[in-house]
Amino acid sequence: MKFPALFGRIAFSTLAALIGAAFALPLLWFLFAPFNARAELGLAIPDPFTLSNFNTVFGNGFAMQALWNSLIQAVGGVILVGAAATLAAYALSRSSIPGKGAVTYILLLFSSVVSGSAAMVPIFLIISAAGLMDTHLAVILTFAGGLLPTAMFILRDFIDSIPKSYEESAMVAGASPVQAFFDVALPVIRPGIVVIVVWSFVNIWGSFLIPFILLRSSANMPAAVAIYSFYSEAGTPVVTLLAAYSLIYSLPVVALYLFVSWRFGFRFFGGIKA
Amino acid sequence: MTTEPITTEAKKVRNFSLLSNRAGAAFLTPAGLLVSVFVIVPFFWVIFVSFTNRTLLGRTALNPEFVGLANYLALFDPATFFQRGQFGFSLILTTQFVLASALIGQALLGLLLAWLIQTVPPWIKRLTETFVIAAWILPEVVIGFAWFAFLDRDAGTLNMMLNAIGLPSGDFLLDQPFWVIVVFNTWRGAAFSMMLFNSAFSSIPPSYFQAADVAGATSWQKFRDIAVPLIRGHIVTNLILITMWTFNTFTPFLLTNGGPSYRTELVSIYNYRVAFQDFQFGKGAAVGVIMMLINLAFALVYLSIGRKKKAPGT
Amino acid sequence: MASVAFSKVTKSFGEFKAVSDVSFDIGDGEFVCLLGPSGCGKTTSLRMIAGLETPTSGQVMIGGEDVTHFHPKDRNIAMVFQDYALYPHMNLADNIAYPLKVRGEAVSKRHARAKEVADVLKIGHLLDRLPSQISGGQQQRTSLARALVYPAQVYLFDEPLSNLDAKLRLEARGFLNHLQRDMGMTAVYVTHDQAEAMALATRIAVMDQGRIVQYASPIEIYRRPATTFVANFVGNPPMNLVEVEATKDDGKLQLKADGLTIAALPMTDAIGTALAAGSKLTLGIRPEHLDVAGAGAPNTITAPLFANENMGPESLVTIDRGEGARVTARIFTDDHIALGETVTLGFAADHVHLFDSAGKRIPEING
Amino acid sequence: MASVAFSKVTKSFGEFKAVSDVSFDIGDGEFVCLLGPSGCGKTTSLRMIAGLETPTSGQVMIGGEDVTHFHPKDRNIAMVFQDYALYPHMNLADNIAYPLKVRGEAVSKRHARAKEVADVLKIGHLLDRLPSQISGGQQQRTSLARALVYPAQVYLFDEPLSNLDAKLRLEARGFLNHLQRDMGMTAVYVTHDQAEAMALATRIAVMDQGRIVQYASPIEIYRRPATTFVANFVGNPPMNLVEVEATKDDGKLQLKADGLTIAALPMTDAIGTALAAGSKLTLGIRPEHLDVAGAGAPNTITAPLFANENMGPESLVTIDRGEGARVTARIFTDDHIALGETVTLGFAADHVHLFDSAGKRIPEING
Amino acid sequence: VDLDVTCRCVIGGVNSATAEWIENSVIPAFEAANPGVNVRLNQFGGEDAQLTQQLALDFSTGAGPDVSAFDGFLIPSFVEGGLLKSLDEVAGAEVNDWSGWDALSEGSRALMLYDGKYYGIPLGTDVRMIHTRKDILAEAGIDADTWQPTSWEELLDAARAIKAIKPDSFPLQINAGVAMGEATTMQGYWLLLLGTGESVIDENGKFIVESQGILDTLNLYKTVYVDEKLGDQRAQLLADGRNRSFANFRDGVTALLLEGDYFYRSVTPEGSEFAVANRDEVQGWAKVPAQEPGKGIRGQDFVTISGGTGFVLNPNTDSPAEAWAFLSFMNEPEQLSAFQALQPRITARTDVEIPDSPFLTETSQTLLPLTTARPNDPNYNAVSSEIQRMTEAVVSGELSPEEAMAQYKASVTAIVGADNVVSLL
Ligand SMILES: Nc1ncnc2c1ncn2[C@@H]1O[C@H](COP(=O)(O)OP(=O)(O)OP(=O)(O)O)[C@@H](O)[C@H]1O
Ligand SMILES: Nc1ncnc2c1ncn2[C@@H]1O[C@H](COP(=O)(O)OP(=O)(O)OP(=O)(O)O)[C@@H](O)[C@H]1O
Ligand SMILES: [Mg+2]
Ligand SMILES: [Mg+2]
Repeated sequence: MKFPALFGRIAFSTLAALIGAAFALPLLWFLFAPFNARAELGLAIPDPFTLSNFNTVFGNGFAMQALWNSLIQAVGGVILVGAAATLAAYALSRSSIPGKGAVTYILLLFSSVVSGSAAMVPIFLIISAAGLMDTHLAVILTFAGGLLPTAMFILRDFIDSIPKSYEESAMVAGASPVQAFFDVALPVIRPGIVVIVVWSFVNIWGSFLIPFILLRSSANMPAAVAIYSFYSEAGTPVVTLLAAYSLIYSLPVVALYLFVSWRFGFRFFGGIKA
Repeated sequence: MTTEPITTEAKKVRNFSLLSNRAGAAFLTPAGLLVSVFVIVPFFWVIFVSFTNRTLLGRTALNPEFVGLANYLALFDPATFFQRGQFGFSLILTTQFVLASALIGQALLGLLLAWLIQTVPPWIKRLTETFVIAAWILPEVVIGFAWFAFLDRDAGTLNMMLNAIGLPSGDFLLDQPFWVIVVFNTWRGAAFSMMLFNSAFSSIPPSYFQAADVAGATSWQKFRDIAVPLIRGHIVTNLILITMWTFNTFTPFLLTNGGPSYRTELVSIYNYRVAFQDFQFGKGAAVGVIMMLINLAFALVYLSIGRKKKAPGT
Repeated sequence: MASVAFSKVTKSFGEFKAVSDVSFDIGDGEFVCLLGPSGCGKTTSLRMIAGLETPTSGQVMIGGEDVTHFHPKDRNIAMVFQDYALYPHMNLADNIAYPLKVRGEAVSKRHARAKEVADVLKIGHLLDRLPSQISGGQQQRTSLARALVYPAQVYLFDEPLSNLDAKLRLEARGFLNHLQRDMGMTAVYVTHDQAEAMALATRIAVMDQGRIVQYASPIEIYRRPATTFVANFVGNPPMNLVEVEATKDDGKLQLKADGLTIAALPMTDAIGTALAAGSKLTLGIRPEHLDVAGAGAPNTITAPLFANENMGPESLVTIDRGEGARVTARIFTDDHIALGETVTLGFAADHVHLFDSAGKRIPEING
Repeated sequence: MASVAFSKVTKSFGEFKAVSDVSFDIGDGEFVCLLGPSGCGKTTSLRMIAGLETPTSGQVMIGGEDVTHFHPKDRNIAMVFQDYALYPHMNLADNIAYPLKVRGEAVSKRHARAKEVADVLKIGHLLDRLPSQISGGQQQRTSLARALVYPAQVYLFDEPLSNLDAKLRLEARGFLNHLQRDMGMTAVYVTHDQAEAMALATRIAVMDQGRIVQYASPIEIYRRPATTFVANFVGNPPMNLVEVEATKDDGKLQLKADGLTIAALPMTDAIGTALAAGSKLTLGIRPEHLDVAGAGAPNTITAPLFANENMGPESLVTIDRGEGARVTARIFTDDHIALGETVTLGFAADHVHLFDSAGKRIPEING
Repeated sequence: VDLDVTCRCVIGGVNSATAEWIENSVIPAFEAANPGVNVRLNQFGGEDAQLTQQLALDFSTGAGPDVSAFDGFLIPSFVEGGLLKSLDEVAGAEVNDWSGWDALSEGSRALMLYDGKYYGIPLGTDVRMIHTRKDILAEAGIDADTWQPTSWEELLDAARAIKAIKPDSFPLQINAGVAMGEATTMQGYWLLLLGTGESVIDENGKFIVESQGILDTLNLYKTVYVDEKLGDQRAQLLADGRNRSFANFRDGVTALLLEGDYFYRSVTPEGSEFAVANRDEVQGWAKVPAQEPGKGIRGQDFVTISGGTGFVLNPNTDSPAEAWAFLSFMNEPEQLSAFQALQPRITARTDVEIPDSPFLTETSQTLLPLTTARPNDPNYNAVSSEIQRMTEAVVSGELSPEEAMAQYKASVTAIVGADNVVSLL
């Protein structure tokens, strides 16, 4: 009887570790290829080990500028999504505006159309009419609009799960609704906002289509677009450079995730349920 | 009470709420504007254009004509509906894809992972979580390429491993493209389900499981009888989101370009081809509208299942 | 400090009336407990005083001013929440000083004041901890400190002690009692624990289903409960209620029930009126007025023993008259009472309460 | 039914020892309460019996068998949780029958059995409700029913009544008392409410900081607390403890403290030994053994009044000897006691407890 | 005045030469010659089709670069959509006075011509041929230096000979399938179709949707990829197929590969990903034969096809004069020579030398006289996609040539209308 209990635990651990390993496998290649002078699609221990690919990539001004552009767009988008979603989700959770329940579901469905390529044209036309073509702002606004419905949906559930007595006690103590929001509600909602921030950062950082449609000059293009510069006219990838650039390009999201999970804990605190 | 309530005359009686309607409206404004401009307007534009023959190039680029339901009829033309490379074919493909990779793959694997990591030692939990989440957060161009290398017939990591244990190499992208994108999408998206279910499980008081332990339940019985029914709300939300995301996902394109010979041409890829390779915006818009209706149908089904099961006794 | 008054206040949630046509006055410096079972509308009433709910009809007055539609922040009240609602991201000092912060006090001044209050409440040494790092009792005192940090007109408490364990509850109760005598604050205190209400209140409002059924001093409520509901709610253990069949016999009142022997009682006008409405009366005897008696004593109830609990200085002896009708005696003795299968409990005639068939108290001759 | 024993059981969480080297025996059919303040290791001990925690060292025996490493499901125990742990998605019938379900019983059979148990507990008419649709007391009985539905060797209770309000708690306590007498079950019952422990237990194990400080019958613990800790923990309000300076004077024991007047006590050998270790003793008097006295009475404590709470049949009078040292008298009277600023409480010499400087009880001459 | 120029080229990327040329040579020189004009180069990093989308969207809203690189075959569809205007409409009649027009060969001038008007200046053109691995041919006992098939059968025979000694190899590569995109049409299907004496469009401008030529072409595909496995079927079906075909050539798996001169210029030079080791020794070329001698288009024995790119003016440019000045400036001989110094290629202008590239000199002299241009048809783009699908259906073995052609017929008819198709069966 002692053993079944132990066996169960070992079996669980083994299974979990195996699944984790299976998830890591497709990424192994990226740990090796960038350090190979001449990479194949195969997995090969770098021999000789070289950093020359990184030198080449760092020497590519366009590619480096693109990373910076990605950062501007992602950070700008995240701030806008975070702020607008927080305010809106708070209103949806705490005010008694009629019909607020259905709103998020409907928006969520609408956004499913708009996230497809079908809506790229109207978005282009809107940005163009607003005179925002080829600006970071265009990308930031468009992402904010597209990501907001889901962000609001997730965050509203999160706020619903937080006791109202926090704000109530603040108001009884003399705080105005705005004070109560900033002093009390906002810090308490923070773990939920963090989830939204990571989620939208990841989305913007990796997205190709929207910046591609809305930007023109190479000085504004983000890395998701720039990575294609390592393809030739016919699509010939320079595998080693591509791998090196991919690695650099991936680092910020990984770093953000690690930072956030270390600093705040990245999980959906009991939030999100229908 | 017998007295008339009319005594509270028409003076502006506002019921207290944490956020007054006016403040609520102000809070909703930024999001409302952004969503109106970038979601609602395009949404109606897409609906409108789906009734025209607008294209990007050629004669109908600037002067599209109203064609009524022609785009929809063309999509649902019974003569070609099920042919490869036609709408019906990708619709069925996508449905299978959603069932296999979202419902069975992501949701079940996410559920299993979330359940497993409740009990395993912290370092295994941390490590497994990190890999699963890495698959979710890395940029799609990057993982598209990683998988390409992973599945390469000649030197790919997967075949290397198969060979190492004495199995023959497989030409997965060519022979099993559908299952490749199913596995790929499962891999890519399981993290979301895992995190959601993880938080759902940790919101269940531990005493529920301990009570079952004491009552004599096995791990499976606890999972089936207690854990799953208690997180039904989370399951519904999760299914709505991942179904929608999977339905719209375009990432498999990076792996297969929708091929070989349309075997992985999901509706989103079909939509892309129609709109951006064939430049037929009208038809593409019609595809978009139908995709939304299908998403709507899924959402309603989930919600009604979620509600119905809660009903007895209420 | 200020008085508080409800005037014909009703609060409906949809169809459901959580509070029905309630009126009462709370004098300046009074400590009133709202007592009643779960769901009777206590919290709703309290929240209407705080301004966190708006009455459907009627007026709420504080200090003579109609504040029915005032925002909570404009009422100058202080409130202690059942779940404390301590802000998890602020340390105790900031939590306690928050009301001063929103009043625009300077940092140094408000922290000095927070320290002062915290010291009084014996949590001065914890000021830089987060709420998650202190015990339940300390959390309770922190939330109290936050309410006491600024001078409010009225102090509101929503079951502030119900999350504490017995010992801490007792201690905190003593503390509140002391505070009330010191400060002479106007307080409204919601609880469903009658002992708390008895110990703290200058007056108790017993509520049931959205209405106030009795509003009087603790002693009055203990001695002359207005209805069987109040009788059954107040007292620990509560008053024993025995349904009796009453007849007028020889100008005296005869009461009959299984296992009950009781001498005939003198008739009064009130009893006559009650009898006219129905002959089923309810006899009430508090447990502390029952004692183990010999089988032949005059006023007794006899039934099989159900439980016999000795608790140190006192014992509870419960007999079961069938169908869940139990009678408990509370006997002050620090020894175990040896009892047989069947037990007879005796009482004095002048400790008897009578309620009419609608459950309303029948006034005593001298009451 | 079976006996339970701990043999030198220790449970550490990291560095911290939640339970330290605890040994005890619980006889077949005994009802033992684990009593102690929050964090003293009660729940941890109980969970080791259940198998929900594994001891760091030592053995847990049930029915003479070493079950230290058995999985909970293999121990044949039943447990009632503090939060009841009723499954919100199952109706009462399914909740109660769940242990039978996992044992593979057929649906009809297990529902029949659930009905049987539920009827005994008077919740038979609620079987198709969900837990959220019944009251707290009914939930408590449901969780009890789930524990009773199958024959277990040992029944474990982790503060099962602490979520109930005072009235329901009393009722449920009476019910458990009755059940225990009927079934003669072996039970281990965790509580931090001393009244509950006193009322229910055949023996009480008082725990402090992971150790058992006294393991004896309720009366014994009430009458002869082994340490000041036990004295202070048992009794409501707890025993008053007064630090005194002791001197041997004329073959008698003289005790001195501010506001205290007490006649000299006879010396015993035990007192002599205690005095050898230090002259600071602790005098203990239970609140119910104190009464308001005239200023000139022989054995008294005098200090300013701190609180005067009347609670119906009894009053608590608390005086404050300074620096938080308070003395409470529990006086059985149903009237408010009028008191001045300063109050004198009197006691009888034979109700006095004495503890040595380490807090250990000094046995009475006749004890 | 600010001018924006866009090309599908990125410095440090694979089309670095063009970008470097514009950035380091053309712009400084032009700015020096035209004080007050600032020129900015947008380096476009995406795919061809993506640049097409961008330009179409931009031109439709009056935005976009003043001068842009442009693929000639797109001109008709842009013009029909009202998205492009002829050069003289944009910049005035003086455009026609430019000295450079005379230096353009007839064939290359046609690249940017539609309805008798110039829409841009062609930069260069290309030709298609069979690239050979002489070492492999030699192994199979074929004299690589003189080998020149004169019919499809001879081409197949050479492939069979190699397959016989190297059963694991895929000696012949003729592009097919969707993933290869336009390379399927231009480097594969059409090149073969011309060998049957047909083209995609007949002399009346109607699309041929049924013909023996189509069937023969598809059957050749079937022979190569399905029946005899002379070609690498996977490379036609997988998303990165074109790279695989290049790698096959590099690794000697493929000995005969139908591609443009671009393959020599950009794919196999030393230092690139698909560099062929010892290239001067082992890489050769041969003309693409007609199905039978004399059966090719216009009765030719050998066939080839040319496309070309150039630069166009934005119809809505704010500074048409400067834009035109820049466009013509970059097409003056000095600038084109500067480009040749960076990367030799076949220029549109006859007065610019191809320096030091025997391969380009030889092939252009041999093949340009034989070449055929893509048709000027606004629907070409969409039909080309259908061609890719048709070939894919055949090489994957899913459909027979007849079935594939039937589907092609239905799709093309749906695109261009029944009036604009013709059946030759
Ligand atoms: N926002 C609301 N919407 C609908 N019903 C409500 C709302 N708030 C309270 N109620 C209902 O009003 C009634 C009174 O609620 P209230 O919270 O005042 O009870 P209470 O006396 O404080 O009970 P408890 O002791 O359980 O806290 C309850 O039946 C409750 O269900
Ligand atoms: N899993 C754990 N990890 C670390 N420490 C623990 C764990 N479980 C309990 N403890 C610690 O062990 C000590 C004893 O805990 P236990 O739960 O047994 O107390 P208890 O007597 O039941 O208290 P309470 O009356 O508050 O329930 C506490 O200090 C607690 O913080
Ligand atoms: Mg309440
Ligand atoms: Mg505990």
